[in-house]
Amino acid sequence: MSEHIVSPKVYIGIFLSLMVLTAATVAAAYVNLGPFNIVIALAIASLKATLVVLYFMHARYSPKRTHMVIIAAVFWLAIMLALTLSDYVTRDRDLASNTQLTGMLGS
Amino acid sequence: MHRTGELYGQFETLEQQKESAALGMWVFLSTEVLFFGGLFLTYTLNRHYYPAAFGVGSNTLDLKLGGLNTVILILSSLTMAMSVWASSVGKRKQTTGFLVATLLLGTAFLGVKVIEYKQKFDHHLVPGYHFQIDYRVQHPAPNDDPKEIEAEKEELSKAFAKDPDLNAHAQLYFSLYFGMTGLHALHMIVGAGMLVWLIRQSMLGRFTPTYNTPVEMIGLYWHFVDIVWIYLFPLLYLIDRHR
Amino acid sequence: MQAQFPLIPEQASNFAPTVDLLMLFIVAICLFFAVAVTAAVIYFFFKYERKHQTEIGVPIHGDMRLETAWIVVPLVLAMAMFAWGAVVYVDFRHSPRDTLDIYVVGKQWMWKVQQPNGLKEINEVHLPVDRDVRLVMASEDVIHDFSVPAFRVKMDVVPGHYNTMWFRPTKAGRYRLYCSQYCGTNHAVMTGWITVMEQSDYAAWLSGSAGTEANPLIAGEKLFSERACVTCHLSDGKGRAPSLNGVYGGQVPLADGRTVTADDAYIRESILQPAAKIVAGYQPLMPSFQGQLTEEQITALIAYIKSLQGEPPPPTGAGVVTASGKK
Amino acid sequence: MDTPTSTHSATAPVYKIPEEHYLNSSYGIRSWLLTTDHKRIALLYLFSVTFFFFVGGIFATMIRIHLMTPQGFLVTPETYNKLFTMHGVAMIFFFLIPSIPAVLGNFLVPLMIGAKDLAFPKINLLSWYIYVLGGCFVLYSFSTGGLDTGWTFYTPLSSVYSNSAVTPAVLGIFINGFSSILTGLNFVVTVHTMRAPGMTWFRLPLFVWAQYATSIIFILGTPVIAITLLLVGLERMFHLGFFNPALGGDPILFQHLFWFYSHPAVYIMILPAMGVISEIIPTFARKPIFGYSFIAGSSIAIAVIGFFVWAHHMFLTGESVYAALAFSFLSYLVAIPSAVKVFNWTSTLYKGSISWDTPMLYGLGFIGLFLIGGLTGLFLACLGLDIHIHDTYFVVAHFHYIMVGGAVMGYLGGIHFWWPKISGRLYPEFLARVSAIILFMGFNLTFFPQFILGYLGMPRRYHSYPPEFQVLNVMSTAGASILALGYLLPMIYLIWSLKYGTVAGPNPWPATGLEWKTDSPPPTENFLVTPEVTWEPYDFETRPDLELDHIVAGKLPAPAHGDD
Ligand code: HEA
Ligand code: HEA
Ligand code: HEC
Ligand code: CUA
Ligand SMILES: [Cu+2]
Repeated sequence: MSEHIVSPKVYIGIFLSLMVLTAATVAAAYVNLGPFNIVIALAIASLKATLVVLYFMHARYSPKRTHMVIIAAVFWLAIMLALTLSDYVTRDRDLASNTQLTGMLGS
Repeated sequence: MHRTGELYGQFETLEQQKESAALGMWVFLSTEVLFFGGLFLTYTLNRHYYPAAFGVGSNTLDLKLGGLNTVILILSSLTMAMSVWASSVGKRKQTTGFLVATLLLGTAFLGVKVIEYKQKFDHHLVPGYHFQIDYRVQHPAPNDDPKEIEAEKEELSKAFAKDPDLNAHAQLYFSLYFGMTGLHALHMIVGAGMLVWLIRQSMLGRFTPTYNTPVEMIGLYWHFVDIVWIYLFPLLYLIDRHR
Repeated sequence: MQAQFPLIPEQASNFAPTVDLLMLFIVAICLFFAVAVTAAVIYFFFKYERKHQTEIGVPIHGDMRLETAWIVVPLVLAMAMFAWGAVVYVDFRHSPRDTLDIYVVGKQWMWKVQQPNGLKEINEVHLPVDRDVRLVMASEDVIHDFSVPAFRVKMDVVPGHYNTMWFRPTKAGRYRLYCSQYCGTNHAVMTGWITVMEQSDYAAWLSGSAGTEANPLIAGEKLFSERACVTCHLSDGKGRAPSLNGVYGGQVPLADGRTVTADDAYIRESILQPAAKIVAGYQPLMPSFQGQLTEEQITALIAYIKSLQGEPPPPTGAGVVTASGKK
Repeated sequence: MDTPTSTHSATAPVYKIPEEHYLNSSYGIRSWLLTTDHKRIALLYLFSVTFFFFVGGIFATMIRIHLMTPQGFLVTPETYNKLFTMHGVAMIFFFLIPSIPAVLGNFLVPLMIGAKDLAFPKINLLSWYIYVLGGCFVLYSFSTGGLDTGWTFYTPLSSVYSNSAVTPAVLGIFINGFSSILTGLNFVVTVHTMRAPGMTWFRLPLFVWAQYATSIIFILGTPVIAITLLLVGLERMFHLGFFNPALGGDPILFQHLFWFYSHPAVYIMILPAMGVISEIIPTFARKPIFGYSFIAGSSIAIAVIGFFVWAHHMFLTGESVYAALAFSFLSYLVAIPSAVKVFNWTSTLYKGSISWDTPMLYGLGFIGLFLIGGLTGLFLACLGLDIHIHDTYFVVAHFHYIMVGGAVMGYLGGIHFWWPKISGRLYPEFLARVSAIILFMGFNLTFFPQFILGYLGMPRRYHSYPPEFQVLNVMSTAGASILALGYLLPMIYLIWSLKYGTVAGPNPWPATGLEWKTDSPPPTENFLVTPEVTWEPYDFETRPDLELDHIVAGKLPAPAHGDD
């Protein structure tokens, strides 16, 4: 596969970007952005992961077949998370603590 | 199947052998994605249910140690990548050197993890019958900073106000913390074992520019383990730092 | 009640005819495909049976039009089945306003039911006919499922969640209630009865007028089955609880090794605080009837139990604790 | 049905077993336990899955005997619960999931694509050892306290309340998962990189396509059940709360994770059987399969869409109404590729030259029973109807029709079809036909009454039932005893044929696949020279090597009636 040899310079460049992104993610965590904190954290993590996959793991220089495997893995993970959570976010609210029922529990 | 030199008998060419190994490794990693995926889903749902408990739990983690470990692990990915490079241009000594560096960094990561686990154990934050989220503020150690304890106390009482069942829910956080980092550490240990084998092979001069498949394959694995940590770090350590 | 070999259960709620019709619709579609394919296969088998050892079939590789047809036609029919099913389901999941709310708690292995006025029942539900009923359900331990085939309804009862379902009984009578979600050892006996009564009877029953009888023995016998004592205390000893035949006046060995004499006080305590003295070889399954029986009713029950003087059968029932180590 | 055209006519040439082949190339127990030959590993699997089939079958027999009377007269409730749980676990995880992939797939995938072995022979052997290790854990659980959670392991029953040996069982299934994953990985890589020259993707036998699709599920689904059951084990051992509501966990989450794997897993069980049928039908109809690319594509479509439908097992858990609508819709969608397959198989028979050999009888049985099983899946996928039939015997009948009527019939059909290749000898044809028919009858008698029971409302997993259900239950039990006979017969005559069967020769049927171009049994390295593929799949027309005289059925002088 990777007859392509990546030069150490690229590796060091990627390493430095990863360091910067790590610092960024910590810094962002200290700012209150409400629900966007998690979005930013995940976005930065995904960016980092992409860099690792493309360069450290040579995916950029790999055959299509490898790309398909990567896409499949991410896609299947997405199915699992998205469809499961789709159940939870569209649920009728539980009748929370229905006093009559909680009274019956354990009696 | 018999092996002739570097070529295993079921293959016709070295090229075919290398392609198969690479595809096999990627396919294996895709399995791993879903393996960790189950834990990530459990994490997501519970964090959605119990934000207060997850925030409190996350804030008990030591960000300095976590950050240090992130740096160590990314650095080890770099050295791993460098050893793949060195082996593919035939620099035998450097290959070995970078592999040894990777192994050392990996061990350092595990060492830091042990320190972190020990802390959690001392603070009764290991899930089980002794779990107690406010153990540390109830029983501060003599060298604890009283201000820090005060702040933590306040944070805890606010959280308890939001979530009366905080202890149970924080225990869920820690079950996931130990589950996810433990599984990750297990992968590191397996990786370290493979590195030891690689270092030996490399010292014996087994790898050449035409045949460095094992270095590449174990490299892929090592980077994958790094990626898992890249997600674990913000998800576990950085939930609620902006208090 | 019905024909000797019924193919469908009794229809006793608003959902029953709807679900049965839906069933027939799907049966029709499926029967069409099943018969068509099977007939074609069998026909081809005979018609094109090999006649020469070495002959080959006509090489036909495929046909786009046919492929399209047999993708599109089933797709359309499938969507029809989906849509109809969806309509019924959405109706079932959204209870109408102004329902009669009954509270149900599932617990290994019994149903505890509470009527709107606080009256409690076990493994029994009394309902008025032609009223929208909503069940609000919770579980104390594992997942159960409240299922009434004659109504064509069921819903899981999940610990940590509150599920509801609704229906409208349309026919007075007694119908079986099952636990449909596997919940451990006695899942199969976590059953009971739904009694659908005319509205006026139901009102009378609720206000308690149905419970009183002149003769305590007869009243006791009635209570014994109404309050579901019989579901556990089978007279042949095969139930989850000891048979009460011949218990009164005898010596009862207890789980903690003591023995007690079964007198009025003991029976009384067994009904009100069953956990106080556990009969040897049985699990503490019996619910407390404290607050659910009037003093009069307890006396009636004791009178009835006194009258059970048959030979006590050996305890072979489900409640018998067998050795099984927790792993 | 005694056609004059059966393959064993007196004029057939007399063959001899080759001097050296994979079975006699080396001897001794070590040469088997340390083998990396995919064909020997296939046989190792054959023995082990058969063992688990009999274990599961014995439990099934006890279930059926117990249910002859309403009170149940064989065992206590605890034991009954253990019986059906262990029956389900043994049959699903240790018999049906590995059956076709690990036995026939292992044996055939390299042969069919013209390779010397799988890409990773050592990993292949490792898979078998992992399977055995997992099996040992599960057998340990069965024999020390049993398992009474249902094969679905629903929490919190499994993680908190059950008193049986749950932990070793979930660990066993966890371990076994890696066996599946590695097998899938091996197949995917092999199909990608080991094909012989000329073996393009669209010349692959449909069985290989089916194995490929199955492998996708192995690889992307199995890890999820592994981690889920590991969590259940941890929850039990360390009193954690992932799925325990008393500690804040959510039991419904467990069901999502479980079915994310276990619904696709039902396609792991059926896809390979469909692959077998796609080989048998063109071979015994002697004509190319109708709509090759549709059958190949529908395998992939089933594997992919199969991952989108899992929550149809959860319609009545209080699942969100919107999610239920989506999952029901998608369940109907996944039925379409199965429909495509059924119609294409049927069309392949049209104007064929059909023989009534045993594998074809299984093929016929498969179509009929899978049809009923699949179509009743449409009842269950229907939201409104599932309210009534969920968790009743209707479900039990549905999945036995597909899994026993479909998948097991496919497996047996495949075993018969490739038996000459595996053993070098033919089985006794008459006995084989008889037992196929016994199986078919016994099967229907066992499971058809259960549809009615289910609609009448008999819940599943009941050790006792109301008396009005007795008649149908007795019918079912009677059927099961016929079924058991039907399984026993092949066991006997297949073993008998190992020694006394007629020598088959390389291509007895004849069939078009590459696996038939080498000796029976094949040599260890499969092909003495790497084959080159120049023909299209299932093409009987341009294959002089098959020694058919190319009379096209019905076109040339046929005795009695011709067609058209
Ligand atoms: C090999 C195993 C296998 C297979 C292939 C299937 C295939 C299908 N299954 Fe089944 N199923 C099980 C094994 C299997 N199932 C098991 C084990 C359970 C119970 C688990 C447990 O709880 O223990 C179960 C339970 C189950 C349920 C849950 C029931 C409940 O608990 O309430 C549902 C609901 O949707 C369902 C649906 C389907 C559907 C739609 C298909 C479809 O894929 C079927 C597609 C096939 C066809 C439709 C036939 C061919 C088509 C035609 C001839 C054309 C006509 C078609 C149309 C008009 C669309 N199955
Ligand atoms: C591959 C899967 C598979 C297979 C092949 C079978 C095969 C059979 N199953 Fe199974 N079954 C399941 C998968 C399978 N089952 C699952 C997943 C469940 C759900 C479990 C749960 O609820 O958790 C289930 C549940 C289940 C039930 C419902 C239990 C309940 O809900 O209470 C019943 C009841 O009849 C049953 C019967 C049978 C029978 C009679 C066979 C027969 O086909 C078996 C025939 C085989 C043999 C008999 C063995 C071979 C023959 C011999 C050894 C000859 C000698 C033997 C004798 C003379 C007796 N099964
Ligand atoms: C859910 C099952 C259940 C129900 C319903 C039930 N019981 Fe019991 N009962 C038990 C079990 C189990 C025991 C034995 C263990 C114990 O002593 O608590 C028992 C014990 C008893 C005893 C003592 C028996 C002896 O042999 O000494 C009496 C008396 C009794 N029950 C009466 C009743 C009456 C009256 C009712 C109805 C109003 C009733 N029970 C309903 C399960 C039940
Ligand atoms: Cu409760 Cu089954
Ligand atoms: Cu399914």
